[in-house]
Amino acid sequence: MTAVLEAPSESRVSSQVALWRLLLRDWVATGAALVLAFVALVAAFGPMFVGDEAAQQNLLDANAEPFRLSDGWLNVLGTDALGRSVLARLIVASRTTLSVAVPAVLLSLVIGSLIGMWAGYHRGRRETVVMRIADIILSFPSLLMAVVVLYIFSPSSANLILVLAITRIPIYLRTARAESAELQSRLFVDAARTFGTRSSAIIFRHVLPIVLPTLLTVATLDFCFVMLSESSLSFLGIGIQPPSVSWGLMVAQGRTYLQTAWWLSFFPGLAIVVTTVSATILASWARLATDPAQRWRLTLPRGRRGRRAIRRAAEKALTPEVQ
Amino acid sequence: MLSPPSPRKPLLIAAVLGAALIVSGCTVANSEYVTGGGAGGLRIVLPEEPPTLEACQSSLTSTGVVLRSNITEPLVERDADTGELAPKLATAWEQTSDDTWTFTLRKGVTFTDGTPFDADAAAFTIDRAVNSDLGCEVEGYVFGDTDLDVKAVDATTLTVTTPEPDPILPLRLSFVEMVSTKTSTTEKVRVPIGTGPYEVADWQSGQRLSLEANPNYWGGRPGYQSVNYVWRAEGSVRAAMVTNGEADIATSLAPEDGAGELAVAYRNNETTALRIQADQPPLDDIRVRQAINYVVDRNTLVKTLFENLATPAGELIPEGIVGYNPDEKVWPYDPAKARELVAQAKADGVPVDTQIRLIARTGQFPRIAETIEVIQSELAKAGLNVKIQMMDTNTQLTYQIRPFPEDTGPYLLMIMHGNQAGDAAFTLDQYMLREGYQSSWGTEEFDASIRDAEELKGDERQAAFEKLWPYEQEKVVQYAYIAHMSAILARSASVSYQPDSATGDEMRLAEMSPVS
Amino acid sequence: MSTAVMSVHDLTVDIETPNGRLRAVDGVGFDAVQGETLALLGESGCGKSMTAQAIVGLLDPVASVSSGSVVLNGTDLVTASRRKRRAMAGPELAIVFQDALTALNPVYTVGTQLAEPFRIHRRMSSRAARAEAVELMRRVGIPHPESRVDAYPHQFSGGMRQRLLIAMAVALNPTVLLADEPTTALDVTVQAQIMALLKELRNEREMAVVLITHDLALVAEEADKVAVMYAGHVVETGAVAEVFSDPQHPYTKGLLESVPVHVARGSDLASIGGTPPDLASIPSGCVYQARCPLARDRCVAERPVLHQVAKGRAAACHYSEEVSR
Amino acid sequence: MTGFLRRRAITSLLPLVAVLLGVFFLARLTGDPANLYLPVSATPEQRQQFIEQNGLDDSVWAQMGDYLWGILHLDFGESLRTGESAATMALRAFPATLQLAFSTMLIAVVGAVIIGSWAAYRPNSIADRISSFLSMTAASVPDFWFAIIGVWIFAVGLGWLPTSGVTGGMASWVLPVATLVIRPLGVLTQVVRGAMVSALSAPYVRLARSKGAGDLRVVTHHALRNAAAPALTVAGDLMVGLVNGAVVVETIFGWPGIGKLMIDSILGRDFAVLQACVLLTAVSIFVLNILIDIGYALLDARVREKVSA
Repeated sequence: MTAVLEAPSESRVSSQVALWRLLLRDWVATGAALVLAFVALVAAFGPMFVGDEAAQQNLLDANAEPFRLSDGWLNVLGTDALGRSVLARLIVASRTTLSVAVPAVLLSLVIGSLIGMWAGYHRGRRETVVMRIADIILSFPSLLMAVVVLYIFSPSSANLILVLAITRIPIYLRTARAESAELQSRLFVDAARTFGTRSSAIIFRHVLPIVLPTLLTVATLDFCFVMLSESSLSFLGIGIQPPSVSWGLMVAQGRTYLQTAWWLSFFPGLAIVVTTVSATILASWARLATDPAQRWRLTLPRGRRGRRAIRRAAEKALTPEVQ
Repeated sequence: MLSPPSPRKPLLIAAVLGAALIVSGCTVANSEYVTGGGAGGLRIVLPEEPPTLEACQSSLTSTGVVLRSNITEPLVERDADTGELAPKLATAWEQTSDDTWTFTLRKGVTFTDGTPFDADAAAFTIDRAVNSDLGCEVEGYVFGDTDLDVKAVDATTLTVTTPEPDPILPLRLSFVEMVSTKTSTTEKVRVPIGTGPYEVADWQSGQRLSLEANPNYWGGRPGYQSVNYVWRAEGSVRAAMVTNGEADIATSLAPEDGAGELAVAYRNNETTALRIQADQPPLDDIRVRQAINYVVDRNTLVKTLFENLATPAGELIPEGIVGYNPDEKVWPYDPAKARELVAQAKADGVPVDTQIRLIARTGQFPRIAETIEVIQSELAKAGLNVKIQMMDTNTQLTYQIRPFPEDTGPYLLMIMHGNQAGDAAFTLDQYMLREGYQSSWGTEEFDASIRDAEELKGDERQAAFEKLWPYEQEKVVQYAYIAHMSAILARSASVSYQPDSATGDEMRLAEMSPVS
Repeated sequence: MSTAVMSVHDLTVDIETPNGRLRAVDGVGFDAVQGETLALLGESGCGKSMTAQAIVGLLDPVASVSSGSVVLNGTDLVTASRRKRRAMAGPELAIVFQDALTALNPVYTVGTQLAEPFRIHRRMSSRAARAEAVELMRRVGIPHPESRVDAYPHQFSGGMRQRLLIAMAVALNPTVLLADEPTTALDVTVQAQIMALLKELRNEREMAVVLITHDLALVAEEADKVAVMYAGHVVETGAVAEVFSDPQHPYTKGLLESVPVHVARGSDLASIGGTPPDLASIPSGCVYQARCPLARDRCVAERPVLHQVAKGRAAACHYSEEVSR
Repeated sequence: MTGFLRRRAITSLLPLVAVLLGVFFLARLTGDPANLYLPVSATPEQRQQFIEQNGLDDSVWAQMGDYLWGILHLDFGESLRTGESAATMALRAFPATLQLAFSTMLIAVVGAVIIGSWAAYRPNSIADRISSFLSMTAASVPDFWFAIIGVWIFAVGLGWLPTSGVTGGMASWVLPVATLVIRPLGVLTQVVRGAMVSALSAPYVRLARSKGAGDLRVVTHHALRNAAAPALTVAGDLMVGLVNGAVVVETIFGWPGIGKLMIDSILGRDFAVLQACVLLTAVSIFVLNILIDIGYALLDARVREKVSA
């Protein structure tokens, strides 16, 4: 009955166009996408323009207040305890932050979900083993792991990513396992199985598309968790080593100044929050937009008044045609 | 120096957030919440809970600050301001032979468990702390592997004999806190029995420690009947507790913690410095070490990051320690000279491009991270390849104390040295001798002059020590001294107390009293 | 005897899509008569289920009734308040859904779910409602209802689940019962049992049944009247026997010719050429023009309205006389 | 069910041992603690003596043997730092953590169910957008901001609450719990909302409506229980995090919980205490996981059958 909503005749190109149009209709999601694009651009090109400024210390102009243009536009967000421009540091930090947080989240997402889906699909002993391993990682003090890495290896981005990824794997593993265990008993999986499809193919073709939206939602929320964990590791010395800088490190270092120079940790914190919230908004939008059964929600005019207005307009437009 | 938080913004936010709490029916908090102490009680908030109050561990800062001169007392006590020794449980002492000191003990003192304090108790305590297998902190800290021969001649006379003549034995013994003979000799105890003005009344591990005034104290009643210690790791919370009236004294604050007008800054004995691992190229070239000294802008650091609470340093001990050189020469800031020196070394084939690690301990002192970043930036400008590495305490200590890890490559280590003992010998043995536990390098001549100076007494000793500092700066250059540091505590207006340089190790409750 | 208990008039349903608004149901009208079964017949996508959903007020939020009325016992369901509708859902109007497995709540026992109508509308105690549930289960032919009342939906077979859905729908003796493809997922023997049960209950409780289906055979056996739907429009109505023996709309005729029983042995089985139009591209004239063998200029220019072609019969075709020939 | 519990307990035992051994070995990889516990001027002899006294010179296998032997006799060793029994220290800190964790989860779950269901009831509506936005923000704001700013406003600025501590009755719970609840509340609200959106569009909800069930009944009776499983999974993960200790809150508010104790013992290389803490939290996490499995079974008969099969 609702076949029309699934628009089976639409070609791939036009469905992409429709997706864009759908996005543009939703101003909140559009805004989120713009923010993310902006962050990505800043991370990619920003350091080229302000790289030197971010390292330029000026102890005599330390902790200058934000929102004053008298010291030039670079200091518009104030300066830090060493008189460096907070704005320039935010820009430089965006690259470090993304280059640690994104790989860490992706790594844990990919490993966790693959193992989780595999375990959930096969159930039985494999599932038990995998779940118990997740239990082990979860009940293991992640800080100890960090200290071990710090002690045996040297703190580097790669090690940082590794530590962060390992501690987050169980989250995806458990989520993926739960959903895939539920799915493996469904009819369409049975059907695929009776055709003799290999289990890996079933997992990728039938289980993954259904589990992925949930996993992506978890991942976007985890994004901020990872950014903040990275900052807490810097207290131990395993985090980003200065003079490199990340948002997490800025938040961590600025924390002691919350009362006297709030801008030191407020702006990087805001950057983390805004980025995460944008990612989450876009993820939940994408989740609706790519799910044929839920997509219609996005087309729903908001509020009763809006709906009535649209209906009236539509009636006017349609009336002559019908009669 | 300490800008108080602007009161407007929080109030505005509070007005919004507050509504929720009014609904939940919260009542107005008062100071009783935290300490539970009634009127007349003194409330002190420390950065961490004392791990133990075992008397022979009193050289641990977090133990000593509660224990020393409050619960237990030593034979002699060092005056932090003058450096002179003052009588405590011993009324007099003299060197009766080259290797023996004789102490006359105070009469009529009893421990809080009723046992009398006499020469037997003193001998028991010293044997327990120094000669036993307990592995006491004090033993390692002040006596090394020296065993003492202790004898109770009569009830009030004690002789202590050392294998080698020791001109500063009484000073060393000022670290040994006297405990009752009923104390276990086979294991450490958590709560000691002492002779001090206070005794432990209640220790709720993790929450609070309460002391009550010792009713039979030999030295008169202290200003407060009871004292409550609590601990909070966050400096701003400690400061807030005092400004909020939940505590009377808060220690170990940073300038930005927000204690406002209640903040009291005081000189402690700590001096910060970079130790240069001078056996590793390119740091084995003296020009590189000199260059490092030239680029540390001590004056600006002190003026800005340390908020004028420190003074630029040219030696490892501050004023007030025997051996301090009052004509302290501080390296000038001269980046051009530094670049030139590095360039010269490079021209002579010194591998100045080798990566040098700049190692620091997280939380070693307020604004350590900022300080390290400033220094790294300056060193890089001088043409050195310097990488910062922050470490946790245990890891950093492996780099600080011999035996050093192997194959480390060159590194600069941020150290902070506090000479609690009051005599430069403690510093020199550790930090200056070629094989000193915390020294990376030195010269034979320097070792010899240190050994010679340590044999001397009185003014000769002082004069000999004084000469060592300029010599180190000129000929050895193992260190880039940075600053003599200060500490901040918050003190409520109702308490009268003046901290001194020893307060961080030994906070004497008897010196505190209510403002009348 | 032939009292219309529910009249649907000019019912129009629109859907919001990313590409604009579509008309899924356009001016549909029919009467449900007490004790009779009316079949809404059509291919999938023709708007018959959406019509049912519009009547019971369970349209997806993207769809909305933009005009028309559904009058049941004197109340227009389209304009009635939510509260009023809720009060009528169950005692006056009930629906049997097609997919019994997903329609039953997996986490509750069937007893709890069967008892729900009694709890909501008659405010019965849980014990009394449970007794009613057992009674209902017995009535719809579930063996050992006392022991099975605490079982969960997944513990029943497909046919049993459908019986449970029917039991739930007839619990409060509704005036009108909508059955939306009630037998689609079932095998033939079970299908027959379910339809027999429905008929029995209809006669016993004197309900008007609206049977929504794409199955011509089912309509022929079970229904008294039929309304044939195509692309959101009713194209032909009338008594089943008459419509099937003498279709007045080319679509009805095409449908009948595609079913083996209606074709003389030996002749080719016909099928309707083309596919139903996309809702987004319904032509302005006759909705069936693209597939109609009789289509001519007038069909492109002018949309035929449903008009009486014989007593009790109507068709929406300009050339209905030609069809029967 | 008992069969399930027995099997579950057996399969859980092995990971428990794995965690213990893992912690045991990894902890010893972080360097011996002699430097921390001996004065900097300690001689090599004293160092050696310390190492021997604490059994750190034995092979790791011998140390592990001692440790396991000790566990069998309920002897978990002594703290290097305080000289107290490690078990005593861990057991003393754990109730404080549990109290905090339970109160936090209770508030988070109740709040998330109410807000999440309300938002899911009209997906994409203004109310949904606002609550989603707030919960996402809540889930991504650094917790120590809340803590420090909370102290600053409510304790210092307004004087309504104590800055910190545990002995101040209910008032001293407000800031720690508020700080802790923010993230779980945000995350759970999102999860509940998502699950409720799909549950509310499920056919059984339609059936319920066709029976004349009102909005409240549809949400509370029909949708919520179906949406509970994913929420339970996430709530479980969040609870695991809380049981492992809320380090920020414990540090800032001086809450004597297990998180701070664990960090202190890691930094202090106080192996015995670390092992005791990990044993305690690992056991409770396994118990928690079993409770969650039982929760699934209670929610859904289909799971129940698989469990008892």
